[in-house]
Amino acid sequence: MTLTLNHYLLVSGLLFSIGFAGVLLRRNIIIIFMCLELMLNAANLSLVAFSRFNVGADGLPNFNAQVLTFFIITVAAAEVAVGLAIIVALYRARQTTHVEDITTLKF
Amino acid sequence: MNPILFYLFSILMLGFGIAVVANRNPVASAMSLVVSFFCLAALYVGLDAYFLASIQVVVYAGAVMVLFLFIIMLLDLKAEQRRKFNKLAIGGGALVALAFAAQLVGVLGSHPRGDKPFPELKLPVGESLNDLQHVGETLFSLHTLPFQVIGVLILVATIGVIVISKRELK
Amino acid sequence: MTVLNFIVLLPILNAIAIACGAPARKSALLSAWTQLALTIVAMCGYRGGFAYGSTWAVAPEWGLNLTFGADGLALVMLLLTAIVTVAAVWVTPKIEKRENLFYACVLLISGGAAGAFASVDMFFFYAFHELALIPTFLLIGIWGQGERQVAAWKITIYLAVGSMILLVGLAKLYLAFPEGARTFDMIEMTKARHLIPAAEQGGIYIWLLVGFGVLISLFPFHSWAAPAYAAAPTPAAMLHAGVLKKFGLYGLIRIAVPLLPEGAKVWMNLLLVLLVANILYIGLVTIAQKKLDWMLGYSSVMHMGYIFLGIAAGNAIGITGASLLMLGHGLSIAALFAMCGYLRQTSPSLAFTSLGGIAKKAPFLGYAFGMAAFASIGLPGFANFASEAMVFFGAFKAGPAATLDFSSIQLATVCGLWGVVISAVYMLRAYRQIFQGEPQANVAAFKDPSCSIKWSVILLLAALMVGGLWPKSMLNFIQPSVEALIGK
Amino acid sequence: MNNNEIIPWFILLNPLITAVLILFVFRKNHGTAATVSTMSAFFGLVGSLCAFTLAPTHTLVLWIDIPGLQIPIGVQLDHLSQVMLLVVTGIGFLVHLYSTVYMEHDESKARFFGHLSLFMFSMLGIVLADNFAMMFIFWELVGVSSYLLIGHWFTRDAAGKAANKAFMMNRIGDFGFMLGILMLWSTAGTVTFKGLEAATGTLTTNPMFLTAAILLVFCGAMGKSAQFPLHTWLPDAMEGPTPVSALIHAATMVAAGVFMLARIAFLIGLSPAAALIIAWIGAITSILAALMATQQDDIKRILAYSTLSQLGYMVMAIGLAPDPSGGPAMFHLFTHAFFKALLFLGAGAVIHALHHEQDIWKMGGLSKHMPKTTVTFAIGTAALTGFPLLAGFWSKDSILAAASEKSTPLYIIGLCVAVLTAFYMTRLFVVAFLGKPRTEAAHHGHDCPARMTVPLLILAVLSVIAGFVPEKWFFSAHQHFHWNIAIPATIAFAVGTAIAFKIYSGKDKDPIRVSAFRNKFYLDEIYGAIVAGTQDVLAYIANAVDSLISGIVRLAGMAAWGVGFLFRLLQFGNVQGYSFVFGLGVVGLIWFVVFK
Repeated sequence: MTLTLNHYLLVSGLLFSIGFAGVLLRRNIIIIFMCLELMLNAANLSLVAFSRFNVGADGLPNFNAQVLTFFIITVAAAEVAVGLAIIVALYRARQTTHVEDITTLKF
Repeated sequence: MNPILFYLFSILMLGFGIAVVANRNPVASAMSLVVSFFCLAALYVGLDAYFLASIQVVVYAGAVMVLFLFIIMLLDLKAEQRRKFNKLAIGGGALVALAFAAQLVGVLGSHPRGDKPFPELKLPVGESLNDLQHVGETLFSLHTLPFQVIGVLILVATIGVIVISKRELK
Repeated sequence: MTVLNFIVLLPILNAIAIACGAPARKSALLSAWTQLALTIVAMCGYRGGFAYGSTWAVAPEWGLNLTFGADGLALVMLLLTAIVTVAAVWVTPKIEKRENLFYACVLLISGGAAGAFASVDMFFFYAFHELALIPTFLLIGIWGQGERQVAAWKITIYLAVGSMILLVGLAKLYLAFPEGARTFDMIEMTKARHLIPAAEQGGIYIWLLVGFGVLISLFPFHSWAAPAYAAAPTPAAMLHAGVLKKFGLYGLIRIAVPLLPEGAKVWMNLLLVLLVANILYIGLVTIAQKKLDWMLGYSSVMHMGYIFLGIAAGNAIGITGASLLMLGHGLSIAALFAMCGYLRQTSPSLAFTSLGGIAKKAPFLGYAFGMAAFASIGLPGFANFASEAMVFFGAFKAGPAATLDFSSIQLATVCGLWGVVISAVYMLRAYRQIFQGEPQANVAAFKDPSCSIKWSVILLLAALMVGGLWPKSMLNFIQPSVEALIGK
Repeated sequence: MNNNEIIPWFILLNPLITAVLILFVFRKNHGTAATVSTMSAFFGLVGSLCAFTLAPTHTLVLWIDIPGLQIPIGVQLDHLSQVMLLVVTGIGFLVHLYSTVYMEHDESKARFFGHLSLFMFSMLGIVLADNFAMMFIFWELVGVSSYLLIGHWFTRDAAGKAANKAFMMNRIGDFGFMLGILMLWSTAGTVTFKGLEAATGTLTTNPMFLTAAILLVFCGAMGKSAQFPLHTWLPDAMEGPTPVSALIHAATMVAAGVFMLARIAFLIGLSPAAALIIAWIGAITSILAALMATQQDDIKRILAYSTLSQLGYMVMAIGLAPDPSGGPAMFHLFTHAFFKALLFLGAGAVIHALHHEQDIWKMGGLSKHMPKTTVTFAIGTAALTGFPLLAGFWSKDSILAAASEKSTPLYIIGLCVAVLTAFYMTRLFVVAFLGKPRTEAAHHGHDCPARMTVPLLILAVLSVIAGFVPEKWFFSAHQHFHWNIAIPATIAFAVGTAIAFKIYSGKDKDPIRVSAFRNKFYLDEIYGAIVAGTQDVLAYIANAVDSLISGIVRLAGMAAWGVGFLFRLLQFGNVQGYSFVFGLGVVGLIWFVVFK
């Protein structure tokens, strides 16, 4: 049996679902943050798969997608830094990392 | 790529992904995440994206994970106390995630265009794929402006992090 | 740059300077007096038609130009703006909080109103009015008294909705012209008025009528007026009731009357019903008021009915009278609000029952208030009488002659005449209760106002008397413009 | 401009300048104000005397001049206005002179004289007006000056109320007046009297319309000349200072309605129906007022009701004989002005001497202490009641002659009024001046200084001789002396006087009490009820409806707030909850897009 694009997309989708389930189920904000990273990486995986799938006339993968992935990784790194800083600040203010305890958005 | 390797790394990746969600201890979650990312890097290799695979290892498995661990240590987070489950919330969350996955399967199952093997790369004889060069060329020729913007973004993020952290030190 | 540009820009620039920290009261007074002087210069140099034109292209691809220009009618309105601005700045008492911002807002209202009156471009005509509305809301909300927040919200929501409806109407009007003939230039529009299909006019007119109507407090969109004027600080009440409210009427005369004559016919009976309600019904509501500021607020709503009557008449006499009445009403209500503001400063309550015998303590105030009250109920000698008479003459002439079978506008005229009786009832009752009788205990320490209030009231009354004793001085400006507008 | 044109303008503007001067310059300078005002009134009188000799002129400037509407301010000096000028300035001067004493110690004397000059200006404007619009302008201005003068002592509540009432009643009349002007103008296309005279052809095309227009214009006269049912303000107006009552509310302003009717007599002549209604309204006013006068105790009020009654007479005369030269109405106006001013000034002298005592039952025996006043008052009474050969006798006869020609019922009413007039005036004279003093104050009565007595004497002389003016002053046709009118009129006078003597001489209190007369037929109460029942209730209802409209508007605001409240419930604050909803939305969206 050969590998098709759908295999990769399925894996990517499952990883996304796992990440989304984590976001919905876990209460610890750091773990929620990790799950967000999982979701981002799932998207990256599908992008790379598409890159490999769409071989151009020159016989090479479509590197635009890889550049996009590169950007996503970069932004994700920055996001992690800012996000973790916010979490630290939040922890200092509230002494908790539990989202259930952080409900100031309520009216 | 060898399908066996693909299945191996995929299952490992998904398994450790589930471990990230399921572990009570944040440190264990973080370590599972590292493994998951390593497997993902392996999948990238299988897709002939060597540069991205190495970036994945360096940035995610390296820098990001260190940050996570550092913060977990800094905040001295213990394993979660067994709190009272809100069964409705858990059930609902799982249901949505499952529904999402099911929809995915449905979409892929009815998508014949993707149900084809990956085409072969046409490379000059005796050369391997120099993807680093191609990514670099694409990045600096076609996407220069976004690249610059990303640079600014990182700068802003750096400043922002300092500001957020500093304020608390007052 | 023409003198007209200075008239518009001066208060706006001055407002910015004051907001940035220039000495508030002094620069505001200087600006107001200069504005008045420039307006008088402009009027002296006026030789007919649209004068002092100037244009800056803002967005040529959309045909949007910042065009200024003034005909006689606009000049008279600018004169009203300038006089009321001087008086409003002059009567302003000591402001405790954020004085600079207060004066900046006052000048912005003046600048916005002047800009609206001097604009030839329909877009900026609208935009300048909005520019003047915002500081009005701020003045009521920040420096007002009583239920200022409620009143500020009420007027904001009302006028914003009115402006939106008006915007829709103006857009429809713009689109009613065939492609190629579309323009924002109101002079060009007037020239090309025959291009608007007669069948569409009714649909546009009602939007304009309701939109402008909300701004003018046409019944039943009037309930913002009295609470807002009661809550507003004195200069804001003077400027809004005296000047800014006239924008809607000016707009009707400038846009709806010349461009949509067929539309006016379609909605004539509705307009007549509403304006009679403005006169009779609001008149009765005014009689029922128990406080001076509310009564003045309602009376200003009521007098809008007469101006509408003149506009509804649609002939040169009625519209000329309506225009002159805009001047007269603006000056008289500004004078009344100025004195009401002084009474509020010095007496704990404005309820009629808690005041009495003030004329004994403050003879000047008794005289001046009496004159302003007489002016507002249309006594000869003041501009209001001359103009109301013209409105009645014009409206009555709009119907058939030599028959007792009155047409609807003639019946409306009869109702309007009865309104004159009603206005005498509430004005004289208020005057008697506040100023006549033995001085009550709580006005024992009452004194005549300071020079600045005295002279600003004198300025307003003098202008009223010039317009009343020698109406030709104003009619020479208004009448040719009106003739040009309605196309004789 | 030649003399002919300057003099009327001088007469008109002279008091205006005086008023402005006094009110703005001599505000605090009481003595100067009085002198300036009196001098100006004197110049006015001189001017009027000059004007009387001039040929009729007519000059104008356009006040409003736009296509379709020309309103001139013009002076029309003709026979009618020449005579009226004499009355106004003559009595005006005497009252000014009298006031310098009467108001000597008033603390706002300057204001009083300023307003008095303002009144002179307004009144002269009416007299000289050449068109309806100008007449309306000055009509309103006399209303204002009357308001100011009635309310001169505004710290008294009653004065303020009376001033208000006078103004309001006039406003109601003016509502009709203005409407009538509009109707005439819209048909004839002009407001000038000459223009209307030229346009009679157009006006008579629709007789109903013309009648309605005339009656509406007459509404103005009903207000100003206090005709039933708008008469109730005049007795209350007696709250003003007595010279004001003499000048404004007896001799001149209240006669303006009659003057205006005389001005448009050519129109009234075109509509017999309107003339008849006017005559009847005059007659009704006349008899009602005379009945009310019989039971009043306040000396000024008796005179006020008598004025009402006599004004009714004049209006009746206009209806009966609309003569462009004035006719019997203007004749009676002329004579009445003198003797009624005399009576009021005499009453003022009494009030002044008795320190503001106005109740006739607290007087008595004044003839001993105040001989000059008593004699002049007696002459005035005699002239009013129609004592043969005095002024009132002639003018009343001319009215009764006109009535006997046109309508028997009106003639009978006229005779009844003559009897009643003699009755109540004799009652007043007997109770106040004869008999014994009933109070302390009445013991110490004394004649007033010369500046007050001289006007009385002059007016007394005029009251005697005013009936002998040349016939052509008032009548376009030759008048015959009718014995068959003069004899019944004299009998009426004699009967009224005799009955009053019989009943009242030597009495200390009123032997007759007719509460309907005493309470003015309860008209004030009825009007009060009507005002309270209609205007105030309507105002109350309108105010309630207005709150309802505000409420509906507020309801819209409430609705927005309610919707906001509902949506606010969705903000439960749990991040995961939000993401759950978000995920649900995505799933739903995918389902909708892909699988549906």
